[in-house]
Amino acid sequence: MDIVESLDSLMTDWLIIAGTILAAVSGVPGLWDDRKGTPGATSGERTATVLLVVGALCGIAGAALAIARPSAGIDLGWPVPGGRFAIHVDGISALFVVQIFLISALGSVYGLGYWKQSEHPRDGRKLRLFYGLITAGMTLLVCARNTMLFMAGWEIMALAAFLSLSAQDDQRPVREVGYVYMVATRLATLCLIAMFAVLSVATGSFDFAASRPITPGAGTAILILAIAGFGLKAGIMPMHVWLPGAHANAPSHVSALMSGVLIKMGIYGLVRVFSLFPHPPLWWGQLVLLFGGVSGVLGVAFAISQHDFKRLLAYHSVENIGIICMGLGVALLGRSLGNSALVALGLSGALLHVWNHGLFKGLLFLSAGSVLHATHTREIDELGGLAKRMPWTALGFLVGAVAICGLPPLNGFISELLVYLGLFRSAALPQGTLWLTGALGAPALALIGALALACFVKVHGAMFLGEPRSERTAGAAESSRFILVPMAVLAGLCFVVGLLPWVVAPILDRAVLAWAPELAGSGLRLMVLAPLSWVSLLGGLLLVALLLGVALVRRNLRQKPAEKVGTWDCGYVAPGPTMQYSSSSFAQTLVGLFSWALRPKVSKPDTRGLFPHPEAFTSNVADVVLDSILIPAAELGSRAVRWFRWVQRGSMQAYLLYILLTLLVLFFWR
Amino acid sequence: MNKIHFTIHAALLLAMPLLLLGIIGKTKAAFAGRVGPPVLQPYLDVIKLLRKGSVFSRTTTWVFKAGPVVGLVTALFAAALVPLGGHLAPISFEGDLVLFAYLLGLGRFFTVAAALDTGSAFEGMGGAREVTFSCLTEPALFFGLIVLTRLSGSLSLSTMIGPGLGEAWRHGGASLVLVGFSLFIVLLTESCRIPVDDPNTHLELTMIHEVMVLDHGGPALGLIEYASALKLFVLGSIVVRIAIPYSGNPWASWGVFAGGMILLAVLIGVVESTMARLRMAQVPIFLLAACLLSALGIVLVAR
Amino acid sequence: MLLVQILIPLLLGGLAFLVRSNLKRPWLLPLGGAGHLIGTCVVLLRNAPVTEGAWLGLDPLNKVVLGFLSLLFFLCSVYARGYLVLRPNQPNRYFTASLLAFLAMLTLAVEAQHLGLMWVAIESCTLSSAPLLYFNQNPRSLEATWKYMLIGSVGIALALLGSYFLAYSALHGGMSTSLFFPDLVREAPHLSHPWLRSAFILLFVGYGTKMGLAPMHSWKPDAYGEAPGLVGALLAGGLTTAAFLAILRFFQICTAAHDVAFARSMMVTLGLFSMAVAAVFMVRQRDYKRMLAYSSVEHMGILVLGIGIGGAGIFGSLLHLINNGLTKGVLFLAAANIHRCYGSKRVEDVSGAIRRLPVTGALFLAGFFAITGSPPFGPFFSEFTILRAAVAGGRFWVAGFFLLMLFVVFVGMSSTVFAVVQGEPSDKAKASDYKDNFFTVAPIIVFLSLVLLLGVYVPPPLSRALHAAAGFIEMNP
Amino acid sequence: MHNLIGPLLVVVLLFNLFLLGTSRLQAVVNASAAQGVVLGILTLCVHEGFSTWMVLITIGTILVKGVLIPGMLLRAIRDAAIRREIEPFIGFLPCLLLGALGTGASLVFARTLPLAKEHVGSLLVPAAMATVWTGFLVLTTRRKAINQVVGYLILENGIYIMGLTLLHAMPFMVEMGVLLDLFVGIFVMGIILNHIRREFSSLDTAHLSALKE
Repeated sequence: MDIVESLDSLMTDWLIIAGTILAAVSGVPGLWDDRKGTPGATSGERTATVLLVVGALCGIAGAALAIARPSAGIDLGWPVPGGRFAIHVDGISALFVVQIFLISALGSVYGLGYWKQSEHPRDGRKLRLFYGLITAGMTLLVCARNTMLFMAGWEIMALAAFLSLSAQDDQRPVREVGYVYMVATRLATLCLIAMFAVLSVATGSFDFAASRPITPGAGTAILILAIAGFGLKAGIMPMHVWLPGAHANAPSHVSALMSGVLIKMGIYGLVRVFSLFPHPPLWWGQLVLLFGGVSGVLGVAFAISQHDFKRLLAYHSVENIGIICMGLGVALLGRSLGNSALVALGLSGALLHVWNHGLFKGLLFLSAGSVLHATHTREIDELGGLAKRMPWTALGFLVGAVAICGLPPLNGFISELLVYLGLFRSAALPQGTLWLTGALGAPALALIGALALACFVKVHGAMFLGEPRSERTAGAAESSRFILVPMAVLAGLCFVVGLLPWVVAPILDRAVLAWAPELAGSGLRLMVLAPLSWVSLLGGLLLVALLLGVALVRRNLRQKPAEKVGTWDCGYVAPGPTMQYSSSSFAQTLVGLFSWALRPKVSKPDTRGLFPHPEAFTSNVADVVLDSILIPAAELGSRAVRWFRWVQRGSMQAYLLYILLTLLVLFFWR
Repeated sequence: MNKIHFTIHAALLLAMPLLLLGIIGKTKAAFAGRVGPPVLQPYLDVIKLLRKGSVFSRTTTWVFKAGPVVGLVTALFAAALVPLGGHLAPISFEGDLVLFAYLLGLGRFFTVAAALDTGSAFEGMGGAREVTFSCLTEPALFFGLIVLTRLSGSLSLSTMIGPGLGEAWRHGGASLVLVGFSLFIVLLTESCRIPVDDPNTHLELTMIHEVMVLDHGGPALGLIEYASALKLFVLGSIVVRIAIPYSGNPWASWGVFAGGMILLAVLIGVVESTMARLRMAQVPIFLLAACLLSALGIVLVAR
Repeated sequence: MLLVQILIPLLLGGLAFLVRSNLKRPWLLPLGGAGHLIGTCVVLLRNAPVTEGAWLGLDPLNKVVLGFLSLLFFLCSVYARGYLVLRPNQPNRYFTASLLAFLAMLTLAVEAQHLGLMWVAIESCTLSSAPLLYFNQNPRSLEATWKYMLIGSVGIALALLGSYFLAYSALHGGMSTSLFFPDLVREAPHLSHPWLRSAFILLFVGYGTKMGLAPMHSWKPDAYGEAPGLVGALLAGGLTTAAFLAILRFFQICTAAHDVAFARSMMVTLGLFSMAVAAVFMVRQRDYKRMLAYSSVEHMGILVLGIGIGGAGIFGSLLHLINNGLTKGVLFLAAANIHRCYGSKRVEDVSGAIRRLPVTGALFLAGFFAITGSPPFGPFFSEFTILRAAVAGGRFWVAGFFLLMLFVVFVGMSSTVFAVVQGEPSDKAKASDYKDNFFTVAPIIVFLSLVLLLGVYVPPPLSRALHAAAGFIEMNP
Repeated sequence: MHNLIGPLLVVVLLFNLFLLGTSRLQAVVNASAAQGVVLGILTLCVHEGFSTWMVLITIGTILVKGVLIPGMLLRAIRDAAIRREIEPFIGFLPCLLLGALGTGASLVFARTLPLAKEHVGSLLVPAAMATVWTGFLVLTTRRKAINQVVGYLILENGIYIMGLTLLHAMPFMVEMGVLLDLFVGIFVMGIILNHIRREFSSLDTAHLSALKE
């Protein structure tokens, strides 16, 4: 029995490692593909997908084993300074591993239809190579127990993501967002390097383990650096600056991977680092909760004002990261107070939302990509009526939209429910004024939910319902099955998690125990803490009731066939597609309500007089942090810096003078 | 015993919502010095609609047909979660309040989507207003729920506004008054009443809910009418319960509840008759006031 | 044996004058490089200790440096063959001979166990590198050579003055007047401290000029900008290393004399200052070869910073010496290929390198990521070690400033590198007949593989050697 | 012989000031040559006793510093047909003042360093410092390339003087100073200067400032 068990736990790690390696090399065979490409899929494309899918199956199998029983871990020497090849898959890591491999494999299949070698002869091979490397880097980092190994995985992921998102580097906007991404990710890396330096000095080891208690000073430094570093990657407002542009301009399956999985690596990092602090100060949780609330509300507010549907989805990532951070904040509060229910609810909510966001945001980006592939435009106001032309894509997007709004009976509701429960429970806490944190958090989350609903009703309606608003939309056709099947899988999973939440509860329990081992004795289980069986039951009933209702309507319609007419439109004689309510007008009031943060640039038409000229109303919202603060500041900085350039003036006499002055200064200093 | 109460609960859900509409209509007629339609007129209207045939726009898809169904089903489920008159709701568990709010959200999603499906500017406009204003009512509702949680220590609606509410009035009365007011505003907004919306206006540009369903007719419109009456009933039941926290004899409490609901309908009628509709731009301010009222409720509880 | 290693390149350099064919002569370079590399392997394996009173000898410190330099030169010499063949019309007699002489003098400087001999050798390195800089024989390269020579000479003169001061400090201490390093270290506790300090200032400024520490760096952008890329690689990886080795030797003497605090703070200050100056000049740098020169200034700063911080920083610094040298090899050689193809080193004229030259472009990009300290490339680990040493020493401001500068440098450098690498190549570049070939690409690939290797696997012998060297400098064997 | 050291060093210092104050290139080169000759004699004076080695060094110093390099510079001046340093970065008078100031400062500075007993009271160290300072001044203030070379020569004369303090103890050090002269003299001055003249037909460093940011 012992042998079997140890074999089993060994398998866990090696399965995941095998998956990682397969993912890493998946793009390599395709490098020798013919550049021109044949009309069908090349062998390289197929190989890449097959390798990645097989790797993903290995990895998911390994993670499943790890959830059943924690892995034995691998600990090999790694002769670089501070390095050990230490891999261990605990409940938290397993959760992330599953998500990484799932979305990545589906994205790879999607790529067969979306980014065909024959359509992208110049960058197809490159993209597939780096796509695999992103996957491998992420797996490595979530399994790493050594901080140096973590950094290696982190940077492989970051660089490979840069190279894949700038696949079409001949386009100027792609280059620009690539640069912003790279600068942001480097800042994150530097913060993390600093954090790990402090951590390793504080604990005396390079591992993710608090072998000795961390002093409060070091703890504060670690918290600030972790929020800065991981927050930059996760896209916590106001460190989200790279995210909208990058997600919008990357190929859609890369966007799905980045938004669905990659930014969660920041969350993973936060979770992992926080796990090292058994007694964090109270303000940590409040701070994280505050960051979460701000990201959530402002993220969705920015999303509503966007005209580019991929950019809109990107801002929703900021929002969802906010929700995840709120959960994390509740968990931290719970840990400070020793309140295990809060810890369990908050962390489970956060982690489940990580999963859910991967599912529905992946689905949304894939659907968006399908639309982009068919219409070649990202402008929402050029679309419309696609539900008739691309019914499956429309359905996929609808499922994603309902899920991301956190509506029952889909998965988004479950994780938001857990976070809500955590917030409500903390609002019921007896301590002083601490409960106010939760009391403000819950309405904030409600606001986020309502705003998200407004946004997704709008974008779904404007893209898929009504009449086409432009020529290219009118001619769109449904995408190939390579594109549709991954979407169907994700949509199905949204339903599974939403309807059968008790399946994931034990997985979350294990993750919570891995995070806060002190809960081991308390016997708290998520099934007890949260009404998951009720939700499951009601969700099922709701679904049945809806289907029943639809069936009744259909029967009724069969009996009394409906008359087909034009839209009534209050008696207009010839309502045209351009008269439809556009997404900009739909959002106008809300953008106005949030204009204090969004700072929209509005040009109002001047329609005075008897015969006004044709005018157009436009409203544009740039990213306030990036475009109004950071870029001008960088501009100023670079001008200031260039002022110093006169020292290198080409005159040798000046150069020699510098040497002389250095000597004099040093002699005086002596 | 519970079975009987649940049956009463279900019966009230079927019978009472449309009655409230009738009472509101009667009250308004009385204020206008008219006789007005009979109190049961809304029932007749809905039955008439259900018997009619359907007319669909060529622009629409299945979403348009699904909208009314989803709206009604979600309203029914939400209604099953709400305790009426202090009695245990048929479905209640810790955290049902979130499900309650989000079920209404799901209904809203599909109602608005169905409106957008017609491709008409008017319906899009109505949808935009609906979701915009709900962004403000939602936090108000949750502020109120937080106050109730804080007072009752529970996360289930049946406990929060259950038998213990009377006790809560004793030490959190001020907060409850504020929350009651706030929820009343939420109620007026969500069920498209003056001063936010006017269900009887003839100008599409000023409508919210009614303009969304302009293209719906026949059975679909019947479902919508019933669903919105149900929503009024459900939200109203919370307001009534907060206002009249009677829990003595279980049978008497049913009577008190029903009487309270009728009073509420009369009150709404009075409000509708005596107030003017707000300009659209002022509605957010009105709703913000609701948020602030319930937030103030939190502050008072904190004290 | 050590002498032979110096003589072989010298002889081959002499031979360069005899070979007539401009195309065959470059073969002498890989030959010399290979011979030198073999010689290095032999002497490293023999592991002979320094004998008393020997002018040449291998101690833990210069063993590391010698091995690294030999490898660097060999790879550059292979590249040089490919490069010179591409330019058949440019006479390369002096170039070849000087390159081999440069190798000989560099080896001498590294192996020297005598203060005077080392100084002479470094001076000779400077002199023999002048024809290398002037290879293109145009006004710009002439100006660069002139500046390099004059500033370098002033630096080396200061180093001589410093050597006199050090000798005087020994004289004043009344000690034996031997200027052999082992003797100096042994007698160090008796050295006169005021003289020692002054000597260290002069030596630091003098050799720091050769190393290119700010503000004595001003020759660097000109020299690296105008010289062929391979010369840049050799100067940035070779000559600066020799100068750094010299500084390390004097640092060791200061440590032995128990008067090192001042030297340390000086090194930290100038190290950070170099980084800052480099950062200033790398923001919006329009000339990618000058950018590399400033990057070299930055990394020289990191090297002395690591030494100044002490502790694990010394190990980090030595590791960084190797990492930086190898990565500079990647960058300079790749930049040279790009320069060859596009005929310009201005960013305005160069774009889409990765499309026009897929291998070189990719290597340039990878080299950029490596030099800016991306894990899993080697420089990350050395920089992290230095950072951690700063944190462990409680020098949080130093650590913070270090990171800030790394960030600014990254921001500046990346905009230049991305502009070169990304985008659509110009028509002129498309028409250029330059193509990547084995000799111009293989050395770069080897360089990059080594950099990557040092990031994923520091061979234990190397690690031991570095630890030994660090211990040697810190005087705790 | 020892008595002569002081006066000779004073002569060296005077030459320093002369170099700082004059604009005629020929005079500058001549003065540096003369300084080199004085240094040669100084070597002989510092050394106690008489040895062939010393004489050889003396002769070598005089030849290199007093004849060879100045000769080359004079030829370059003739070829380039330039006579004067017209506009130095700092005027001649301020330069002189700075030179004098530096000489004073060197005296003070030398006090802070403990001297070996045989050098106590000797001017060698301050004179060395002052000459180095002068060299730097010439290097940083003059525009003509020739003048910069002269500045470098002076700088290095100062170092030579410093080397004289070690003449007894470590004779090898002094040879090194001469070596430096030889190498740099031949390379920098001979070849590069020639190239510069051919390339720019001028020896003004203004032409040599194309490489800048």
